[in-house]
Amino acid sequence: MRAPNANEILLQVEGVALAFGGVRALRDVSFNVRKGEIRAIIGPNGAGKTSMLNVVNGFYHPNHGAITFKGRTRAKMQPFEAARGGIARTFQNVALFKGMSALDNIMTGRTLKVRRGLLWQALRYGPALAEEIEHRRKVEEIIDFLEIETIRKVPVGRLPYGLQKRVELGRALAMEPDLLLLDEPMAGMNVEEKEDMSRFIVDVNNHYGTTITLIEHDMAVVMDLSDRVAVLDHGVKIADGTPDEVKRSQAVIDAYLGVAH
Amino acid sequence: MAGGGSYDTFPKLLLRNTAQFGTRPALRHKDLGIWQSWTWAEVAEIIRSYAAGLHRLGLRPGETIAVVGSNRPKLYWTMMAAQTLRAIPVPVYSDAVADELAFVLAHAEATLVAAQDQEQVDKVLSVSDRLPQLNKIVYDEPRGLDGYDHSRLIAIGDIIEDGRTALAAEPTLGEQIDESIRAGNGSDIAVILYTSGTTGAPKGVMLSARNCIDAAIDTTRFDRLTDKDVVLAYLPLAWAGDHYVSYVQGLVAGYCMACPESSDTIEQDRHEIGPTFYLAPPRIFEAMLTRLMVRMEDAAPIKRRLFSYFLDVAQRYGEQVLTGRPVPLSGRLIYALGRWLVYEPLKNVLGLSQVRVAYTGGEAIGPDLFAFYRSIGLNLKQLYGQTEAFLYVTCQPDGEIYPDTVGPPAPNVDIRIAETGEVQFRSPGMFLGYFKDQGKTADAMTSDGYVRTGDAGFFDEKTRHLKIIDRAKDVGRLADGTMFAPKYLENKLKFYPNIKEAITFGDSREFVCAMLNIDPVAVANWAERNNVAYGSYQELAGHPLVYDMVAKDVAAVNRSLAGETVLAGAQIRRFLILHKELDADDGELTRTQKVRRRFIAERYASLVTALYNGAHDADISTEVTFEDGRKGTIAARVKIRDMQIVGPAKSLGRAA
Amino acid sequence: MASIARNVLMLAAALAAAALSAPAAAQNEQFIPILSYRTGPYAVNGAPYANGVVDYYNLINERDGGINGVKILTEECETGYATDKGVECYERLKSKGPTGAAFINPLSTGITFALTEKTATDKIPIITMGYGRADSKNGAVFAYNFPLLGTYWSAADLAIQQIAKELGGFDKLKGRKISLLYHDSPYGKEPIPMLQVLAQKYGFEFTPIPVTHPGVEQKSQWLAIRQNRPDYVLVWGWGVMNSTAIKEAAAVAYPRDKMIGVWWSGAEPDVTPAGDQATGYKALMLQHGAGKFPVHADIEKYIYAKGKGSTEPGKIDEVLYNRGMVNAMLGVEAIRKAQEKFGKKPLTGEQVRWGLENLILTDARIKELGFEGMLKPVSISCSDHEGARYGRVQQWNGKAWKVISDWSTADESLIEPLVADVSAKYAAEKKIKPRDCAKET
Amino acid sequence: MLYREAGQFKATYAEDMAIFPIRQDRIALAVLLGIAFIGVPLLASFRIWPFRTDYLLWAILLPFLILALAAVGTNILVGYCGQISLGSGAFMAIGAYSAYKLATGVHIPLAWLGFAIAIPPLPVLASILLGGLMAACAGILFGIPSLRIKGLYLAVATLAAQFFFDWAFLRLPWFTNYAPSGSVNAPELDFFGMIVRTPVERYLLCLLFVTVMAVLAKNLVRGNLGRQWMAIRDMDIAAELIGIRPLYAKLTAFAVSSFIIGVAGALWAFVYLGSWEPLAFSIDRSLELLFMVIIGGLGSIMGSFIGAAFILIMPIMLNVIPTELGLPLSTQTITHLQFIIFGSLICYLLIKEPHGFARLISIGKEKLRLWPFPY
Amino acid sequence: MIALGQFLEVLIGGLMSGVLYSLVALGFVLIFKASGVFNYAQGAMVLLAGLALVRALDLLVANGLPLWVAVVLAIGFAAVIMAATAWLIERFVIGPLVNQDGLTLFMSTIGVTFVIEGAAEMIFGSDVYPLRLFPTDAWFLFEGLFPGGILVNKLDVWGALIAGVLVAGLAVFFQRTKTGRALRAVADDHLAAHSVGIPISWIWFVVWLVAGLVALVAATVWGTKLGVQFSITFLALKALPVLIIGGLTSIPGAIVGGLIVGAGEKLAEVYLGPSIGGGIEYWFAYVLALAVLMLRPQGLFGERIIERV
Repeated sequence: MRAPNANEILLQVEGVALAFGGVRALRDVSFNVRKGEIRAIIGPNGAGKTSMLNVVNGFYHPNHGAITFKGRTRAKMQPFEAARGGIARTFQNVALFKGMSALDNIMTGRTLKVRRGLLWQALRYGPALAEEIEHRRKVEEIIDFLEIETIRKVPVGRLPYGLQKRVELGRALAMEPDLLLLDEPMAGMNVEEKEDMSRFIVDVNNHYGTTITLIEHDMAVVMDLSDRVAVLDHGVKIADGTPDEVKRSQAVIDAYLGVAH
Repeated sequence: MAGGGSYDTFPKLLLRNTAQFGTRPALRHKDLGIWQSWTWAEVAEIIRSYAAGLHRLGLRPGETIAVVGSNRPKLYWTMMAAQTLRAIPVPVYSDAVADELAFVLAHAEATLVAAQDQEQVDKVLSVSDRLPQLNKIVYDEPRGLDGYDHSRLIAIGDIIEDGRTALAAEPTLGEQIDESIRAGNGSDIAVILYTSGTTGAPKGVMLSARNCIDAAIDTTRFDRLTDKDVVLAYLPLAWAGDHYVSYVQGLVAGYCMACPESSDTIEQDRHEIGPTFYLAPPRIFEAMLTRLMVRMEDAAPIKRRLFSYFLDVAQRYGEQVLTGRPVPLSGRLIYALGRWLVYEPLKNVLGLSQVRVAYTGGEAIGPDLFAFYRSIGLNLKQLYGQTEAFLYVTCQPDGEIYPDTVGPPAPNVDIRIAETGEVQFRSPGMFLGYFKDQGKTADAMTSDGYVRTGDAGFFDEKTRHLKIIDRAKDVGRLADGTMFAPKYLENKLKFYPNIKEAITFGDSREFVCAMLNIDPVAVANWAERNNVAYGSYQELAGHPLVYDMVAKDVAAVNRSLAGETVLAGAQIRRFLILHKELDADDGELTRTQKVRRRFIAERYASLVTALYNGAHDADISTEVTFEDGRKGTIAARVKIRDMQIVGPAKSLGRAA
Repeated sequence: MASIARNVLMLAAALAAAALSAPAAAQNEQFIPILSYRTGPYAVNGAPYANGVVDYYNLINERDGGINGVKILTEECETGYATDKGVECYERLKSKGPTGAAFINPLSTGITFALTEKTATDKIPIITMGYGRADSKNGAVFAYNFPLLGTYWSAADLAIQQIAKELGGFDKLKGRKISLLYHDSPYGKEPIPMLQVLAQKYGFEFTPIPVTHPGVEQKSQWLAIRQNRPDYVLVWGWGVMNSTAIKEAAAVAYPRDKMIGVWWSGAEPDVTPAGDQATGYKALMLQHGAGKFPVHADIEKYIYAKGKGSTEPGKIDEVLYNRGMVNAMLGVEAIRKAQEKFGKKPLTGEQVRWGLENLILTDARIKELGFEGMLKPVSISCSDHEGARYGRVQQWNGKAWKVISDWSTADESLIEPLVADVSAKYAAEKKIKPRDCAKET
Repeated sequence: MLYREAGQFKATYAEDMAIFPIRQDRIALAVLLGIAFIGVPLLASFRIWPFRTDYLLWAILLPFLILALAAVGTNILVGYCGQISLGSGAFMAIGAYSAYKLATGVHIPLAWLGFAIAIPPLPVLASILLGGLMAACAGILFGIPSLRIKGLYLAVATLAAQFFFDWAFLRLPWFTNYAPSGSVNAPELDFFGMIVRTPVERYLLCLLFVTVMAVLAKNLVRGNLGRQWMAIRDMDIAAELIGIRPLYAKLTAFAVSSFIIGVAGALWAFVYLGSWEPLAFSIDRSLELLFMVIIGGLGSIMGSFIGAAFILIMPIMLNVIPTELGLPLSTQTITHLQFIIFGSLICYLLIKEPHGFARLISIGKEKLRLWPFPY
Repeated sequence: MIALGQFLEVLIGGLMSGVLYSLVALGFVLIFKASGVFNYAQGAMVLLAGLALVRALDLLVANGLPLWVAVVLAIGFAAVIMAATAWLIERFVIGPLVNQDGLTLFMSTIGVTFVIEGAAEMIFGSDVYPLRLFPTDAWFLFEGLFPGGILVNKLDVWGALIAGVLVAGLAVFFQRTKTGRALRAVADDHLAAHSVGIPISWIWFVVWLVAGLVALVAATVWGTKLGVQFSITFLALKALPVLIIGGLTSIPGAIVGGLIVGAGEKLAEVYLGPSIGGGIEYWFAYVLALAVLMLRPQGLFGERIIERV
């Protein structure tokens, strides 16, 4: 189930440009993500990687260019429309809800799937309770999957960095997304934590068949995990292809080793 | 109370339980955040389908099926289903290294292996070339096994499903299963338990169904266990203790067995499930006490003063209150207050507040440790047993509890002391012999059918209770003839929270020396509080302040030894602290953390010579295996410390 | 440790002693609660009034040894002119003392509205001298309400009579413009219905101008007044609103002598802050004004000489102090009257109600009490709980209040129909069967 | 020390998600409800010690219950959804006046359309609940600015609602059925034939309302909507990115909170005061509710109750104690002392535990569960 | 046709009273700008300052000191009182609550309000004390042009002058002086400021002292207008909309906000009020503030709030 079928394009980014006042974060970037694939976006700091994710996610609206997701092209997309469409996201520096426990954080991921209205939830009886239990059960599977049973009831503010990243991944998975955007999931982790996180990413791709778009600096991880890699530098796409092709391309080496532009 | 009689095999017992306690919970397992539970009726149906599935896989009566993994419902069901087909389940330690696993599987000629998860499956596959007769591997958790070739790898869940559909489809299969249950009789081999003997390769102890059930009936009646009781199954699957308490006694008494969520949530799960019957080796009680003391160190001063005050009260009145002996009214009141303020909350946090009967066995327990738990109201009793006796040889009845004895002979057990001081017994639960190893069986049995325990002991005149001194072969004599029981000394040393493990030398030597292992948790906590800087375990072990602290403990042991006429002479003259923790992976300990004395003596020979030639420090370099299997060497210079001898060193210990 | 234990024991003993001693002594005492406000925005007017009440009760105890020998026991509770605090104080004090509260004097129209229903059920009369529900004059419906000496409807009529007198006759009112600057609360809105009736009757143009609580900010109202140029401005304020009104009038140069305040907007704390700008400001008098009268001599002799006064000796001749004394006196006389019927012992609220309803003070009795010159005869009856509706007008000359008009009385013919109509509506709403006053003794 | 949790395992998700999963807590709750529903009425009807006079009922228990309900409503908006609101007083007023109008019959003369809407007087229960609904609509209306405005700026924006409705009920006589003095009387409290009049009946009525609505609020807060609110409170960008519509979340918070406050307002007017004027629902009421929520503990239903108790009872205590002890203090100094002590208590509590009583209690409970161990 | 004279008069009256509100609003802005605390106790501080001033003044005048000397001494005494209050607040309330969130700090200032109100009235008495520091009569300008002339109250003019001087002074203080810069640093991030070596507790003491002095100035003007009494604390409520329109963090914003609110309120009351029942001044300022916030969520001059993910 692992081999990404070549033809079906899940996400198509066409000529996207984004500028904040004078700063031109993205200049005419185009790339696609195939269904079931692990797609990496790499590049030196300030290359526009996170801005790219924010555009896909509807958080920033591009100045021009369009995004086609599952066949529908939308220039301006609200973040919660993206979420409803099936795009989930983790953040560079963890964006968890500090006032809630790990379990509640992941349960908020289920919010789109909840059918019962306000009155039913107030009664919390019969079908409303049944639905809540069903969501709880799905979340428990994710907790079991990410092996975070012991910290289920701990407020996230108290968790160490590595576990917070895992809870955030759990929240994204709880949305049962078609496309999962991971913004540097391994930043600030030690070797063992990185191994665990890579294992989870691979398992997510195999087990749930979720397409993953990954931003990461650790070259070993990127080359090992991803099927195809896109390289951004100063808002421009300078390379795109399989890990090996990208490794050899001179442009990438210059960008990383710092040849003067 | 379920009697034995015509139910002479486990599958028959299962049918009886379904009839008698159909709706009572048979098994609980903490999974996905809550305790999933199955009644006896549901378990019986699952076992029936599972047996049908296994039958279709080609499991034939008499064949052996190995079970590798921690306490999971599906693995226990594997054993029951195998016994339904009159096959023989062979549980193996889940933390066994690949070679050990390979030896046992080959020796037991297992045709099928039930593995818990990807880790165990990988281990089996890595040695599958040495196992010609192995044809299928079944597994419980599918996690990560998607990519494997599924020709020889089947999920247990699928087997049960396949069996269920097959049973529905062909009624004949159902009759075959029933027929095989009826055919089963007491003399079938119910299970083979591989002991991890301290010496030599593991031996497969064969236990017949009738022996197991008769022994279990005696012990359930002895402790009045009913179907209302609950047991937490947390000890290694392959250990006789867990198999007896969780599996066999569960079937006989009909009580519920609870499996924890994972190996590192045991304490939390015990707190949640609140077992009523509890068995644990002394090492677990010891660790619990150390952690308890360390946690109390950090409590607020008032709480600490309150805690120590009531512990003293417990020491004065605890024992009498527990055994119902007369206690002065003021004592009873203070103890009652203590119970509300300290003892009940203590047991509550440890998850022991509902325990009606608790046993400790497998190793000698320090008298102070034993007294501590009884004083806070835990009905802890000692038992002495071996895999060959399917656990119970002696067990203390509720009324008569002494810290230094292991109790009178268990019901229907006949014990005698050989002239060498070795304890020999005949019991309903005794084993049939070692699997495929007549030679060893002969060695272990006497001509008139008694089993040789290999432990030295004697019956105490007053209490008629058996007292174990030490391993028969380890009991030695000092050069000047005084008796030297290494185990006894080591237990006294280990009682102190800072000392985790101790090995004493003295057989045919002038004086006694000891090699100690400090307890990383307790000493690290001490270091932190006294802001003693240290980089690694090795540095901490060698630290002069640590030596001073341990020296104080050793001196205390010497003082207590001076008081005992028999062993006064065997006080510790010199000791050193080992630079690394003794570890089962390096073969220095058995799987149940017992010291492999001879192996250590050879490995640290240079240190032993240094102890006896008066040197003040010695160099040592040992080979170590890391967690992921890679090997490496550690070198260190270990210091030696001299102690003075205490009191009237007039040693009387001539003869036993 | 020992010392701390000793202190705790001593404190406990003191507490027990205090708790025990209080009720024992109160066996032969008539309990009268005092609801007052000495803090918050209305303290400036509340405090002098409360001092008058407290001093008069002390006088009765010191001079006469109580009412016919029954000493008065009082307890003060701070309401801060807030309705819910007022209700809480009422609930706390209503059943204290051997026979509970003799009567309640909340000194706030808001609290009066809240307590009207409660006092009826608890059978404790509520005296609202010069304020309260104007329609509660009709004793048939409001058995337990007593707006003695004047309601706001009487005050409105008296004010218009004064204007007419100044303009030279009622007919001169036609076409004139009279504005009412009122505190936007039940107290301030009470006179509006009466003024509308009068405006219709005499044909003058009446414009009400509301000022929101607490009345600190009135610039826009006075700018409107300056544009509107009304002939007269009636001031119905309380607390800081009065002094601010006078100051703002000075700021827009509106003639102070064209301003007439109700008897609650005519006391020293209202005019002193404006200093000499307040000269010429007129205000109605609830019969009495400032100044010393024979009773003051007793106050100085029996109270201040012994240092038991609740304020400085120089302040006992102020308007609100005197009004406090008058209110206390009416209460005491009502109890004395009730004692004639029910005996000289602590009386319940219901018995005091009878005393109030049959209270008659002749000129001679007033002289005897030392209040002559302050009050005219009062006679309360079942149908008329007001008892008298006289009033005079006084003017501030920069240093003191000068009486500038003689006695006049409110025109009942205009007030009666309004009282009947509004009290009937209340009776219907609350399902109260009006008493038949004629039949009762 | 009091907890014996060993053996209390959870076999179903419903058990695990219960409001009080631990048996000892359930026992404590049962005792509390027993005292509230049975104890107090019994003691009061037989005039036993604390209820010799009905002062305790009228002046403390009744206002406590109603203000606690209003505090729960405020806590939903301020504590759970993070939208600071100083308009709770106005929403109480809307609840009270619309209930009053509905109970006495509504007549809206739409002259320019040529006809008038006339609603006959409704039963008291219906008018209280519909009053709450009207407050909810007003809440939604004044919740719209919260989409753009955040934090303390929003607090002042809600002040606009407070002062506007204060003014409306004061100035527009239609609301008070043209009562001459602007003060209105509560209609007869006729619940399905039973007339509520005595303090005990009023107490039980309020207790019923408070219990039912507190449970509903607790369910909402534990459920999906509650999590959405908390998500918006903690990090609204992240909430939006996981599919929570900020408009829906914030406005439901305003609506639910205003409904509860509206019902509390209707009860305050009908059951406690009897007859009232807009000053009863002034800015001081809004501030008082905000104090209760902050002192009690933001984001905790139980905290709201404790906050209400503290803010209501402390000043009364500070008043009653000096007089009980017979200390020779004039009421003036007592009131000043009360201000000073009350203010310094608030500061001390906030320093001791910025998250209010609820956090203090949960820490205490945690210590008891782990007794004698520190962690 | 609305009389132009009346319109001008109402406008000027409104502007003037608006400026007087901004005097109080300045105190709020100061403390929020330097410590992120929304200080509800500013109204109570005005009362405290007023009471200290007027009682000291009355005492000194009673002992026969010439007026000008008494005024200076009284102002000195009041300033000392405000300094002591500032120290106490910083030491016992703001200090211990150093990194709590805005709402908890806001709540603690409400606690402080209660303490100040209780203490002030207990020490200095809860009566009305007239204060005569400024002439309170009015000029009548352009009597020729408009019937009855345009009334301008002298007190308001004095108030406007003082406000202007104050704003200029504070602006200079914040921009130029060392402590001013330190204040702005602490406002942005007190942790960073701490690490740079700025003595946080001293800075906060200075902030609360300056706010106290601003309160004293406001007390002199408002004391003369209303007489020093408890009701002055209600000014805080009147100052809130001024604060919001101007923006919580800008000093000049407070003045502009004051002008807008003052003029808006008075014009609405005089022209719009009578048609819909009068007394709309009460809520008009807040609705105005709401409208401004809808346009610019952080007030006209407040810093834009930027959120990054």
